[in-house]
Amino acid sequence: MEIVLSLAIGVLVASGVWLLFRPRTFQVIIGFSLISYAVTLFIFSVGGLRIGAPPILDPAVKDVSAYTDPLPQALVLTAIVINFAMTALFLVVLLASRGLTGTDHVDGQETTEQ
Amino acid sequence: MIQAPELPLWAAIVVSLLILSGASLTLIGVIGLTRLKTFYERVHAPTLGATLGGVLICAGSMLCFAVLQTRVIAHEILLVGFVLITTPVTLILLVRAALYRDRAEDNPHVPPME
Amino acid sequence: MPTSFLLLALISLPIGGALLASWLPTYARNAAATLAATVTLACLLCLAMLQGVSAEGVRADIPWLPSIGINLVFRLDGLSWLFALMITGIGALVVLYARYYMSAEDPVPRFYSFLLAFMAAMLGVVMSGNLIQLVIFWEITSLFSFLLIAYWHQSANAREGARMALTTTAAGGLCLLVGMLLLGKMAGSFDLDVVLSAGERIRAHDLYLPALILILIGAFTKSAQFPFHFWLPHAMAAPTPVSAYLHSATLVKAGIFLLILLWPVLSGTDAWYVLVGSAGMATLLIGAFAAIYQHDLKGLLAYSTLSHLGLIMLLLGLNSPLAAVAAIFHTVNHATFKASLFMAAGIIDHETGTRDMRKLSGLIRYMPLTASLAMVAAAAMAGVPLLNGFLSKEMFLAETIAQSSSPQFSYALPALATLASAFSVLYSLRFIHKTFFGPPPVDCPHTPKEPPRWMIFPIAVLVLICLVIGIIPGLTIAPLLNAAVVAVLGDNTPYYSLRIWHGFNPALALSVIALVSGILLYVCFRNRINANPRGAPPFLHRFQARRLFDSLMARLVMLARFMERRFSTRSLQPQLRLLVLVPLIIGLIIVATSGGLSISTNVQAVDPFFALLWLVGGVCAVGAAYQAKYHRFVALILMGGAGIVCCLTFVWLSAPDLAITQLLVEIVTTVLLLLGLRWLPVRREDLRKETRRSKIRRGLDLSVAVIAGLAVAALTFAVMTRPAANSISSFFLERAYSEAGGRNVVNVLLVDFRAFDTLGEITVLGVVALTIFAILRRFRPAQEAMATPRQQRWQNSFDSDHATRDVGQTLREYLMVPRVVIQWLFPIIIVFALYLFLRGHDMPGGGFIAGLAMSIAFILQYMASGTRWTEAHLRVLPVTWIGLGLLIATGAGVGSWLFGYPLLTSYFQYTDIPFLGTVPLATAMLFDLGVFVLVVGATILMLVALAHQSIRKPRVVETDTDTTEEDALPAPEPEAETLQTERPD
Amino acid sequence: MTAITNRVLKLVLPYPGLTLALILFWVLLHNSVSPLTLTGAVIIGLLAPWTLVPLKVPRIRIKSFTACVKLTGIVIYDIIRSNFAVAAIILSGKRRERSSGFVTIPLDLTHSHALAVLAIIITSTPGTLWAQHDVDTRRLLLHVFDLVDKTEWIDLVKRRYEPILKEIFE
Amino acid sequence: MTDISPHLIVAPIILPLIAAALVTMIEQRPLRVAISIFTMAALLLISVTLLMSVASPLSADTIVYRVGNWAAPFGIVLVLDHLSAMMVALTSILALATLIFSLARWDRAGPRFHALFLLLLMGLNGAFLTGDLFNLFVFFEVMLAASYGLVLHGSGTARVKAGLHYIAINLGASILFLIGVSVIYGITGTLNMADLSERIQNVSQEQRVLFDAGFAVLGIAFLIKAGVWPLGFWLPPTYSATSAPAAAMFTIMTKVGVYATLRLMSLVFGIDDNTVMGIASPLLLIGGSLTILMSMAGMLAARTFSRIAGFSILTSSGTVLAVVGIGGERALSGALYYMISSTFAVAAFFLLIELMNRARGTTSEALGAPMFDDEYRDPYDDGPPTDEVGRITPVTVALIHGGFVFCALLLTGLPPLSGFIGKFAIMSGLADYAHLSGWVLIALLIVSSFAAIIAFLRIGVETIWGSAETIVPQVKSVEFAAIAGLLAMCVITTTHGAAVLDYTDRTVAALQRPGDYVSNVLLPNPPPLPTLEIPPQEVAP
Amino acid sequence: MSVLILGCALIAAQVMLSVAIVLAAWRVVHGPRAQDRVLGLDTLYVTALLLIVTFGIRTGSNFYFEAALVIALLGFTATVAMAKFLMRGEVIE
Ligand code: NA
Ligand code: NA
Repeated sequence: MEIVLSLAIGVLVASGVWLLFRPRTFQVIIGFSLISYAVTLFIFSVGGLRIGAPPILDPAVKDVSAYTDPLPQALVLTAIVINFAMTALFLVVLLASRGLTGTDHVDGQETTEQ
Repeated sequence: MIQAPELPLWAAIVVSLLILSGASLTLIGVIGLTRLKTFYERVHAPTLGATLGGVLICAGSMLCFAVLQTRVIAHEILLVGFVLITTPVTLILLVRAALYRDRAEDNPHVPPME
Repeated sequence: MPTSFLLLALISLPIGGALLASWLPTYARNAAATLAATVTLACLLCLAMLQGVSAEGVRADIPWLPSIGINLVFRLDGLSWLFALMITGIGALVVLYARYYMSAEDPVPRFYSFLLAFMAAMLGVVMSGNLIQLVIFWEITSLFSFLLIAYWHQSANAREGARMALTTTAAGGLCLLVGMLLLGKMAGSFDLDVVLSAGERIRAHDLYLPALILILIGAFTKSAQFPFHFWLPHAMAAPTPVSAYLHSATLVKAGIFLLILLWPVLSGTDAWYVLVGSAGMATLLIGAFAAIYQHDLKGLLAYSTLSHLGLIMLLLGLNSPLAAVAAIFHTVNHATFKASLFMAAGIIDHETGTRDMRKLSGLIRYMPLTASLAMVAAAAMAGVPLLNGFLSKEMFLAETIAQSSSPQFSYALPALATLASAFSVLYSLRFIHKTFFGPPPVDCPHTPKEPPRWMIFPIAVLVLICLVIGIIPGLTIAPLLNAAVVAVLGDNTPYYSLRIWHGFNPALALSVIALVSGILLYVCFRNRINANPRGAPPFLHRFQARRLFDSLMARLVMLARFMERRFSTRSLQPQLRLLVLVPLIIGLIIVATSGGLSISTNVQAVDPFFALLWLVGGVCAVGAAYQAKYHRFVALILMGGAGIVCCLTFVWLSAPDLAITQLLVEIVTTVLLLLGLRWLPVRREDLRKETRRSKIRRGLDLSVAVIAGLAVAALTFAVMTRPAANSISSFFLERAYSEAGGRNVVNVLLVDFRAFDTLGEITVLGVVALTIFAILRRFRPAQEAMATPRQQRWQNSFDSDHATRDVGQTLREYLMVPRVVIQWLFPIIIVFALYLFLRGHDMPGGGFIAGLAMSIAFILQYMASGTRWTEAHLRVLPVTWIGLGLLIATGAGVGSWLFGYPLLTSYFQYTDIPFLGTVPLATAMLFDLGVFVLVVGATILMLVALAHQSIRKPRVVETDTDTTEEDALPAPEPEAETLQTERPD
Repeated sequence: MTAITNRVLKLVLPYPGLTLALILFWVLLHNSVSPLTLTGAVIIGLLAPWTLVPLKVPRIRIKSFTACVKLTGIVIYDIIRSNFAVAAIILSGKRRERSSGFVTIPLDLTHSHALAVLAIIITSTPGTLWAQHDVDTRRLLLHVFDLVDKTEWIDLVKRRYEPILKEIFE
Repeated sequence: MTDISPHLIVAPIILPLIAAALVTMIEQRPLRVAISIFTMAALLLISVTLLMSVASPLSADTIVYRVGNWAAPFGIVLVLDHLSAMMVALTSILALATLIFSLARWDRAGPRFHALFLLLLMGLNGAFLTGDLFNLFVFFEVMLAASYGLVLHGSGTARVKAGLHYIAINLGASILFLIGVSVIYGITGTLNMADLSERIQNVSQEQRVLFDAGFAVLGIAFLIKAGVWPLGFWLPPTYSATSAPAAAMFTIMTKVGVYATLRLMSLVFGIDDNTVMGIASPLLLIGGSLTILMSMAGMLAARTFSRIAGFSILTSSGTVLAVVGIGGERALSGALYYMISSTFAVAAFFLLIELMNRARGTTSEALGAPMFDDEYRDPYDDGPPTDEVGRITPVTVALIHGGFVFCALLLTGLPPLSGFIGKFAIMSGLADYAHLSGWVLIALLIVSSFAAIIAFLRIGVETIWGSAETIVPQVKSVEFAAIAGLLAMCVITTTHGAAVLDYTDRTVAALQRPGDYVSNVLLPNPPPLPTLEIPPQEVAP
Repeated sequence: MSVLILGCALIAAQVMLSVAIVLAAWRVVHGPRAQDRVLGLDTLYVTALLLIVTFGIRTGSNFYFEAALVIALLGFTATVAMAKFLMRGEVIE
């Protein structure tokens, strides 16, 4: 399990990072989204991987080890919300930049490099 | 590795049959999605999973929890109901869009706009 | 009257005067002059009253920054008294002179304000009893000298000269600061008296040499010593009173003063001898030589000033107490004769309209009084007997002879000194002869005449002083000089005599030689000198200070720009590369230096479905990365695939709340990005240009990306498989139900344990929504995206081409079925949202999830019925929802104050309601309600603000081919293609 | 008497069918029939339908409930049958000659809700797809997965579904 | 009536939030302005009270507020100590001045200025006060989100271009932040900074590597905010493109990065020069020094004042961080003093630049016209400002120039103002340290002052004096008042330097013994509510 | 015994559904037209829903039901938006 999730996060990061280095704003926003997935999973995975142990208390089960770590999940929720907000903002800014500068290059002007 | 709730044998067998048949039907539908030639043919295939496949699996779930908790657990009906209502909406919109696109490209395999 | 009061009055009077003067009306010339004169005279009075006490040294301490050793200590001893006298005395004369020199149109109060401020700073320098305080005043003198030089800032020369002066002296000041810092550290205190008594220790200290060099740089720049002399001649762009004051008597003497002051501490070493002596000697010669060739009166005086400053410096460098005495003495003498000469030059300039000696001639006929005063002063400068200049120059020559016994310089020293003296005779003679004698001037702008009486008066006073000191030194300067000398040398004060006649001795001989050879040189070379076209000396004219300075500055800027180009960037891509590379490299360094990561094998077996799922997820991610450039729509779909895999992962790994949230966010984000996609023009693959460079760069990027992926994967694996930490989480699991009344611990964390985070998080959402709203109000779409999308044009034209159809019918038909379904779903989704909200505390759900679900209900209506229709039927006030949500959430938090508990303390209770049963009630629910309300408002605002762009009418008339008939054709020609909006594949 | 009751009902319950559906929805969501849930369900059922009022959704009067039941039965049967039919075709692969294609069917239905129900039924049934409906000509373009005889499909809609829908809605 | 005073600590966060919520919903501009001003004034008062209470020798040095009444390390705590109190007070003063300045015109250049401004303040104060690592992230995000809005405030091509970069880079930084926090949580099992300081001692060697890596990633996120080379290229373009009030407020934002670095270094590694651990110290020293060097080059290369101002910010961050890297209490205390001074000075300078540009008629793309007929009309927008009746006297110009000289002195570190004292205090401390790195840093500081002098002279002389005619800009008195207020703070910092230095001395002393902080935060049986002790001299008439 | 039977059935079902997801994803990646990809994504959603249901059975818990319900009730929003984008070039007009 761990190895699969690690590799998954690695693939998401690699794809995202590659897009971050691209010159087009849309590529960058997709890159950030992919990295956000990875980061979300990363924070989540820090709590350890448990199957069928959601942190929803059963009054009958007092043992805390029966539940997975709830804190990373709470952190992930906050992170997801913030990522969502930032994606929206970045999108609008890239649209505004496209409209004002006439190009979707991240620098607002075409360069000789691709 | 093998996780499953403890059920009476008859229930286990019935539930197993239900979910297996549902899953097979769904898989067949998706196989159709991959193997059929044209888009308009392919659209038909996933309906299998959305209708009978879903119904069977949900029935399995209902039965399982009904036996497990000895009371009527019927909320899977909602899943089936909503999937039955919403999937056609998607497909209708999608097929019409595909029709437009094919017509716009003068694809001979679609009836022309009247 | 207490002496400390007098001391403070001395420094604060000019400050107050400066402030007062700055508030005078623009042209209040007389008022300003009167004010300045009053202030300076008052200062003189204070000084006079302090004369007696200063011999033993007086000080006033004002604690300021004791922890770093900076206190305001004003201190007066014989030396500083003498300098203060020069500053205020000559200051008073300059004030008077300037009243007549400055034109009536000038905003003179500003001038006097600056002048008084400068005077205060100068007094501050000489009265400082703390090294750092001295540096502070030192830099202030630079600053005000800058302002004074640039007084006529409309002239480029003035600006340039001022800039050069400030750049040089401020830089020197910075060095001085460090030097003083070191000095203070060596002495253990910045208090001057402490430092002065720690000479031995300091000279033996390791830091002595660096400190000495830094202090000398400070002194040399200020006193225009070689090689920092270049700024002084350019400072002559200042009004003449400024030159007379700053560049003869005060500012340039600050460096001299400093070295005299620190003479007991710093002198006596070889380093001192070599550095100070050689700089002094070089300046003496270069200044004198260059002065000879100047055609500008002020230029001549400026270079001669350089030369005399060099002379004083050389004296100080000789490491002999007697030379130090001579240095002090010459400082005073030079101030008197040079100030008067500057003033005379100013009068000539004022009356004739020119300072060019080639145009001046025979002025003695027109201004005999000025001429005779100038002649006396020039004679003093040349070292003619019976004038003060002679006395100190005699001492100088005597000292050079005395030093010639030391092997370093041998006979060179007296020879060079004599040569310099001869030069000084030469340029003095030239000054007088060329200006006052000869035929009447031919091309003077004005007809010369004698200036107003009060303008000559200051010169007369100064010349009188030259004479009096020169003739009866013992009765005039001797006590003052002695006080100063004793203050510096203390017990080491040597025997010296100020008599005019010391008998026939080698010094006299050298004096005579200098005098005679100077005259001879003038006679021989005057024509050649006067014909010199550049007004610059041979050999040295290549080193045009201004050009050098400018090119140095230009090179500095070029270097800076080069560095900026090379080591900095304004493009985003390199910055993002660094953002990835820097943590990567530092992380690798850390791991490498500590022996690598230990990878545990403590792993769970792989669930095959999970692996299959992530096969899909990985392929989708890579696919999205691959398609994002040319097929944005496809990239979006692929991202959706990766998103759903994430969601399933959360289901798998015991995080139902996350799964739901991820799904909902996924849906909303997809709609959002699709809304944005409409405004992004298509990117055409066939136009792509592939160069070798871009291939290499892509290869590099790819490898960095892969390495980053691997690194994060390794980090993830390492963190996941570490032995479990003793986390704070068990606390939450133990107390969520009993102390916070909720079973869904994640939700309890969000609304209770860590509600503060949530409060911040919803604030972020609100702020971003408001920002998006603000940006979109001024939104201007890309030119190519402004037209209606191709699909709509095609469908609309189809509708209008058929008689039975009306425009928009295709759309209505298209949406008929979805619209019915979506409308009926509206209440159902709202109820579902309510359900998710209400159960949140115990089961997966909660305010955020519910808010997203609710906003989807609205978005679906917008999609099915269009913006206008929806808004005509549903009143959505997203901004109000945002404000309200924040208020509810905050209110729920602040409410606990009323019960004496900290912010966001929640209260819960299981309430028995008859017939219905036990209901859990928690105030955290109220907080969650705020979250819900805000999320609904923010999400809707974001999406709707974007959606609104489609129905706005561009103010700019669409001049493109949008409305022509051929557009109705669906043919996707390549030309037209670039004008299309995003094409899905 | 009934008229007044109807008026009152109309005033309180803008969409009685929806009210019922929502009560059922709420109960199913909670998986319980406790007093608390039922109270909630009733409150929801009374309040939530009002959200539809501003959307101007027309009230549906169902003329025949027996027709509804009948329709449901037919649809369930058709869906199950078509599921197996389509699954069989997919599994058989290329062994059988098969052609799919479009069929145009003239419709009599005009009620948008009736059309929507028909569209959902047709699309939910594997093997048939609602592709396009023209409001002017009232013609429906149907895509059929296994098209052997066009009339068979025209009959399916015209004979099997349309009359019942007409019975229910018109 | 309940006593509100124990809750004063949280007021700098909650008050702006409430005000922002109100301002969002209120339609009348005068009312919005009144709310903003009132909030800001109240905040100033509160933050000064907090500062006094910490500074008072009678009260505790560390005051802990347990949000939600959950004890640390489980709940989120706010911690008021010397450093955070100082930063909050600094923020409040800056904010009040900037707000006053913006009332003249900028608050009408786009919708929602007041809300964004207030929320920026909330984010800043939250970041300074929180004692929880993840909560720090959240407040960073609040601050950033508001700053994105403010960067783009007024729209225009330059702002949008710069804003895009700014957002992209800070998104990256946030991702690094999250990664760092999660690793730290994974290794230590806590998010509370004090608890972290405790637990880190018991982390095994293998895990320590992971922790260090995570900490480094986190630190890099902070350094990006602080604008350290090579991660700070975004800063000068962004700050020079944005509106004057936004830029002025942003001067404190880089300080958040510095603050966070200082706080965590103190808690995790210790900042004493003899307990230098890991590679953090050398990295900070090198990074800070290179930042100084590069901002020096930037200043020399600059063609506009706003770029000079931007690089001044970098110089200031670089200086403080390099000093943190070296350690040593005297130098660090000086660095804090210097930070206070430079924050006020750069902010004043940004505001002044706006006036100077106005005089030159080059107000940077002020109120860009919207492209569309605005059917989406904002009910709060009063349209372009019309009542700009400035005082058209040469006094205006003189005041602007006077202000410029002030700013130039402060930013070049020339005597006699606080800029000089700060630099001197640092150098004096470094000289005590008597180590090669100290001398190098002294040299850098001196050279950077020199570069600043050249840059200021180069552009200042030609801009101010070079033009043929003097254009008298229309300046409202509130704008002067704001700038004068900030400069007056510098003057007060100069004249009352002893008190400020005493405070920074104590701040550094507290940072050097984090034990007190930790034990106060982790008090096993916390009192039900922290009571704020206001020094008696405040109470007595 | 019953656990074994049901467990094996569940594993089989989940494998089938996972394979279905892989195949649907193949359609998403392969296309060829945008409508094919959207169709693939929609199928992916529905299959994911079913997988969640089987997962609920496997763990014997109801905690995942809402996730499934969200897909059932709201999951079509994204695909509707995509379809509409294909047809009209705009999601909300
Ligand atoms: Na609580
Ligand atoms: Na179908």
